[in-house]
Amino acid sequence: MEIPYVTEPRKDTGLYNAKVGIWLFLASEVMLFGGFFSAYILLRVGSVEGTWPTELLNVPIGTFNTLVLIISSVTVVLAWSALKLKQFGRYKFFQAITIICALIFVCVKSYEYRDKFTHYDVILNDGTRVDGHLVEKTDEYITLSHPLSYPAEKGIAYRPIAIELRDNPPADAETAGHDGDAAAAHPAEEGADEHATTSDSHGDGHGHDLTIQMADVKKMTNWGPWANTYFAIYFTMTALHALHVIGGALVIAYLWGPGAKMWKTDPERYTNRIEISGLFWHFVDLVWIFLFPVLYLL
Amino acid sequence: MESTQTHVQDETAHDAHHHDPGFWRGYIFSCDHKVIGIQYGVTSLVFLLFGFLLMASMRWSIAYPEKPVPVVGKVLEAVLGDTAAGGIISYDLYNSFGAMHGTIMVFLAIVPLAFAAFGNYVVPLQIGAVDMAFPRINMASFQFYFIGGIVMFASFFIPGGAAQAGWTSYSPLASAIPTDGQTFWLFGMVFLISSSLLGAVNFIATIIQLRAPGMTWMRMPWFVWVQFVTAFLLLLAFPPLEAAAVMQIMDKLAGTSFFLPTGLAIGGQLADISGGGSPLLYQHLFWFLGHPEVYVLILPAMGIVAEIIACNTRKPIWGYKSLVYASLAIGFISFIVWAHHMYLTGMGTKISTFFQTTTMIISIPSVIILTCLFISLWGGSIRFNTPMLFALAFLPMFGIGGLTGLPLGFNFSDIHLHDTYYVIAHFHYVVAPGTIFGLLAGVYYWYPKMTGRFMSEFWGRVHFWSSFVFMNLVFQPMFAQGMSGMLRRMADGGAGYSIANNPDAIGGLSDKMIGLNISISHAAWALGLAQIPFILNFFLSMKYGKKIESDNPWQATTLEWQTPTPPPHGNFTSEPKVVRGPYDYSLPGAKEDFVPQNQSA
Amino acid sequence: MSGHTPEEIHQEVRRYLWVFGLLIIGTIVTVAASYLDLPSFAWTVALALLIASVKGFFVAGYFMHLMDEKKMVYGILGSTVFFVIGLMFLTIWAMSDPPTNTIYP
Amino acid sequence: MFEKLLSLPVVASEHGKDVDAFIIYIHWLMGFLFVIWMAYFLYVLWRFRASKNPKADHVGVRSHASSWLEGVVALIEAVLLLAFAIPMWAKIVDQAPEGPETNNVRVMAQQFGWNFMYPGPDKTFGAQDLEFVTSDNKFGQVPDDESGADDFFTYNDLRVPAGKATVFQISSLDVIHSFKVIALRICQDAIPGLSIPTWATPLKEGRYQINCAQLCGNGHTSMTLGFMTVESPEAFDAWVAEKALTTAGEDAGFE
Ligand code: HEA
Ligand code: HEA
Ligand code: CUA
Ligand SMILES: [Cu+2]
Repeated sequence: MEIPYVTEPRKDTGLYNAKVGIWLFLASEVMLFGGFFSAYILLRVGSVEGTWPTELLNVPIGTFNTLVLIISSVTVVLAWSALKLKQFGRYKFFQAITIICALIFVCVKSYEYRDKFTHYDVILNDGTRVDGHLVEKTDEYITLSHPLSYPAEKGIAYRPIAIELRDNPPADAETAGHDGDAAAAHPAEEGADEHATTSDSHGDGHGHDLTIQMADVKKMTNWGPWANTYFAIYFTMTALHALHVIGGALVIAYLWGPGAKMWKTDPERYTNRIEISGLFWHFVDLVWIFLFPVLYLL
Repeated sequence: MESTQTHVQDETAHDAHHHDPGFWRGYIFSCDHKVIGIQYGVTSLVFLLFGFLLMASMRWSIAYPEKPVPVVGKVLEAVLGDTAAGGIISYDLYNSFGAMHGTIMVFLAIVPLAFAAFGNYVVPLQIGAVDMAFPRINMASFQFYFIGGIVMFASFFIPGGAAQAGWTSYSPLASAIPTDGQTFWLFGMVFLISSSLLGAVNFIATIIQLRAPGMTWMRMPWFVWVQFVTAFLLLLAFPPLEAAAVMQIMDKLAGTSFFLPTGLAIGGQLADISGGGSPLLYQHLFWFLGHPEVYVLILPAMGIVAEIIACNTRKPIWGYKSLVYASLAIGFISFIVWAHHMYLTGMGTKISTFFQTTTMIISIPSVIILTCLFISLWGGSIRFNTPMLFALAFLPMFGIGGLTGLPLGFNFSDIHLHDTYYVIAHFHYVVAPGTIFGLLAGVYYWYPKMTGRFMSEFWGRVHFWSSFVFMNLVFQPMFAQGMSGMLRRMADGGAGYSIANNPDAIGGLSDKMIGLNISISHAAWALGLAQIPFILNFFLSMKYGKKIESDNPWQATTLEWQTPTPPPHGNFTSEPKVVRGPYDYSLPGAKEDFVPQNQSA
Repeated sequence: MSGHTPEEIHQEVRRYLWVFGLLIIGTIVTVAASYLDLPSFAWTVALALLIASVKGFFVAGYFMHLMDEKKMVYGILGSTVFFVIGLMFLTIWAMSDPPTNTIYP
Repeated sequence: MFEKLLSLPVVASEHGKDVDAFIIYIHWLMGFLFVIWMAYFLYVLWRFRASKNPKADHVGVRSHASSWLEGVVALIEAVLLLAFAIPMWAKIVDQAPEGPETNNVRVMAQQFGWNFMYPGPDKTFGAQDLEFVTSDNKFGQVPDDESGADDFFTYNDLRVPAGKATVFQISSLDVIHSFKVIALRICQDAIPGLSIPTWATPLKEGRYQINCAQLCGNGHTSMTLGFMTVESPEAFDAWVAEKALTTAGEDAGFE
């Protein structure tokens, strides 16, 4: 005997097996991300007033990636309806776009990651803070490009060690630097600059590299997950999401390539598979729709 | 329904290449739910034994702290090295064993046995399905479980040994202990959780989609219902723990501070971490799973007990509908009681009122279930065979365990009882003489279905009575110990807090309480010996057991007994058509005292 | 999915494109809204989540066909939503209720 | 009689008596349920054994007495909840005493011992800040803070006056511990990053064991050196005065 309802729906539920399966699986995924979102809310609400960093991510890039995912989502449904209309070529075309979108998304995401990992945040012995992109790092000194200071009224939006700065109000850019010359900080380049440029008033331009002697450095960290709980949750959630993107893309690519043989033998079932993988894909999109404002905009 | 013709064709086509799947495809990488069920069953029984052995060593340390373990100590030293130097169980090793006893018993022994093994073998048969809805996912589920088990097992042999932060694995301790065993534990858990998720999806889809014609929801055996609820608990409660595990992995490996607060100091120095995390967050995520998990442990056992009681009283289960609704209610409410494990983490009145109220509410469906099972006995014609003995013993044992949950459930009395041996006794009464008895009953009951032979009735009785006596000798005294203030997770069994140790201090443990440790330990080892008849019986009966005379040796009504023994691939020779409820025993006017579900009169 | 006849499918496809347009607009609005100067941070959060929920509704409702799905699926998702809300709400409530919250009183 | 049967240990605080009473009420309920169920159970097993009752009755029990029983259980639980557990908990959690008559101690658990901080004769704690936390200054006492001048510290040696309420502010440096004094019937987890109050009024003078009730590492079993001494108020005040003179200003470096 064969397992029934693999392709045709069962009468009383109106569903075929895999459809039930995928929805159950998505239900557990909802709980998984629900756990992370709870953690996010909790850590954020529980954080000391004013220490939760905001606006450190690049909004245009994030928006771009959001659009990429939305496009891929619509091509998935279009591909499925093409199959329903028995237009295999159209299906192939749309699903190819989906896969390309997935690739773009992952590439952009890894660019963003790299950008954060090379972003260093340095606290000097006198309490001054400087951050910028790593140019060079040796045992004696560290060189940062596009060094950045936060406009005073925004305060220091985050603290690598929460207690570190309790008694050190954010250093004004003028007084920054320990021997006065090198550390004059400069306006933002990426990330924070969306809002910052207007309020920024010092510095005469970009591209100055800043070299700091290690002897002056009290504490130094890059913007990895260890930098603060914001980055911790940012990296964890987006990495998990990216894994879902990769997983989904692999399945879709498999069905597009070698798995497409089934179209000849059992088109109904093949179409169902596309629907199932599509449901997963939309879910991944859905998660991003929430992740984007929560991590990038708020 | 498609035309029957295709089915017939399929069948022959199938027979052709399923005739001899060979050893690997047939037993190791099989997709057949029955084989997977047996794989789960054997693996989890082995882990049950292993969990017991860990505990047996711990009980030595509790009874005779810092004395070398006779015989076994040499082995431990040879295998584990310094932590067992001189054959003495060090505190580190005790903590490893404690954490792993809990983990292995819960996640590697009882859940796989109760849910995956019995569920896999019995559920598709009972609903008249040919297999699980997704056989290959089913196989993957077992493989994940197996890998998870190996990861957990391997962690004993790495430097530093296995996890030492208890089965609850609270942060920051989990991040602070020096062994990598914790990392193994976390990765092992990720595998086990994934395995359970796959299993849960499969079970629910199977029960929703593959019920045979006529098998309406209210005609399902109650066992299927509880497996259904259990699957939902696993499906929805495990993912938050997976999230917690991932975050704890990040804390350990990526230097994040999800669960590490600002100002954390290790060895007096402020730790070099970003801080800003919350240790309580971990506890919430853990117990969000933790509480539903305990119902995962108990519901399948209750289901088995109900099946056996119905069959061996020769009358229907009393209040089938109440049972169904009570189990659904337990499932729902179990998600909102979790913080009763956290009363003493500093809870205000409002929130603890909420949680203790829900805790009291959830005890009502348990009372209903137990009441229904008790009342089912009335008017029966009770056969006292081995499965029935275990099933009957389940009732008062679960009763004791459940009732002692009440003083824990009220926050005010929990102040005194929290983290004492009273808690240990409470939950062991539900999981050990409770669940384990239920599961053993199931083993004795379905063994003939799996092998075509009975297990020895005589040795079954020996096993039952000795287990029953020793179980109670182990756990009953723990209530007294806990009440008098003995704390759990003490490698020396509380000797450090005894009057003997601090003669001038008030409130120490009396010699009598400390002395009980020794008798408990002896009872625990005897309990282990009492399993030898079972293990022998289990293996020898496959060859020498009494052959069954019919496919329905217990004269039961449910569908698993209406197939050949053991059931062939595809389970049924012809598709069963269900025409009645699950427990039509002693139906007035029927020829025999049982009417199978697919028989019209 | 309502039906399988070619016309119905064509109609579906048109609907997908509409939804696609709405989602794009939604994204732009989300970003734009984050630049608005709202009276308080709570408003910003509420607005952002509102827009995200609307977008989510469209994805789930139309791309995932939840608008006319079978009862069983609603049942599964309904209980899931209940539990996620329980998880979030109760944890947050519990964490905001302890007698003291800071490290030094 | 029930105390003995339950082997409840000595109780030495006001609310501790309530805890015990409450535990006893619940056990009455449990015992009652257990006994009637067991009686019923054994009777049924005997009466309906197959040899005596070869033919089972398809319907079984026809009455609905069981619903009543379930209702009664629910009712009793509700009473226990509303009349005892909730108000009593509210009392110990929300109504921590304040004012000059209350004694205050801060507790900082660490692996594997207890640090205590006393406000000294002026009854006010000095400022504390995480920034100053070192292995010599576990409480992060801010140097040069005036009200902190007479604060002093002890390790594993907790003293409180008898007959007066003492509020403990419980926290931890490293991992979670749990501050438990069995005879006072208090227990509170010590959680790093949080400071959580609990309080009790000890009644009997004497030396009490402080237990760590939460697995806190491999030294958990041996974290048994903390003691709490309940003294007469006079003796306590004298001790505080002396301590403030001799050790205040010194850092809390122990071990
Ligand atoms: C299968 C497992 C299982 C089950 C079913 C239960 C059931 C219950 N548990 Fe238990 N519990 C655990 C497993 C379980 N528990 C574990 C493992 C822990 C410890 C975890 C750890 O910290 O490591 C724990 C800990 C635990 C605590 C935390 C204690 C602490 O740490 O301080 C609490 C507190 O509320 C609690 C309460 C309850 C309650 C109210 C029930 C109720 O659901 C019980 C309802 C049942 C009844 C009320 C019985 C009804 C029966 C009758 C009325 C008939 C009587 C008949 C006869 C006696 C013949 N449990
Ligand atoms: C399902 C869960 C489960 C089960 C079944 C058990 C079973 C037992 N447990 Fe355990 N236990 C826990 C879960 C469980 N435990 C947990 C979660 C903890 C807390 C851990 C922590 O603190 O973090 C704990 C802690 C714990 C402690 C306290 C340790 C401490 O706090 O320091 C003790 C002490 O006596 C103990 C004893 C026992 C005993 C005597 C049994 C006995 O009942 C064992 C009976 C089993 C057998 C006798 C084996 C039978 C074997 C077979 C039938 C094999 C057949 C094999 C084949 C056919 C191949 N357990
Ligand atoms: Cu400190 Cu246990
Ligand atoms: Cu619980």
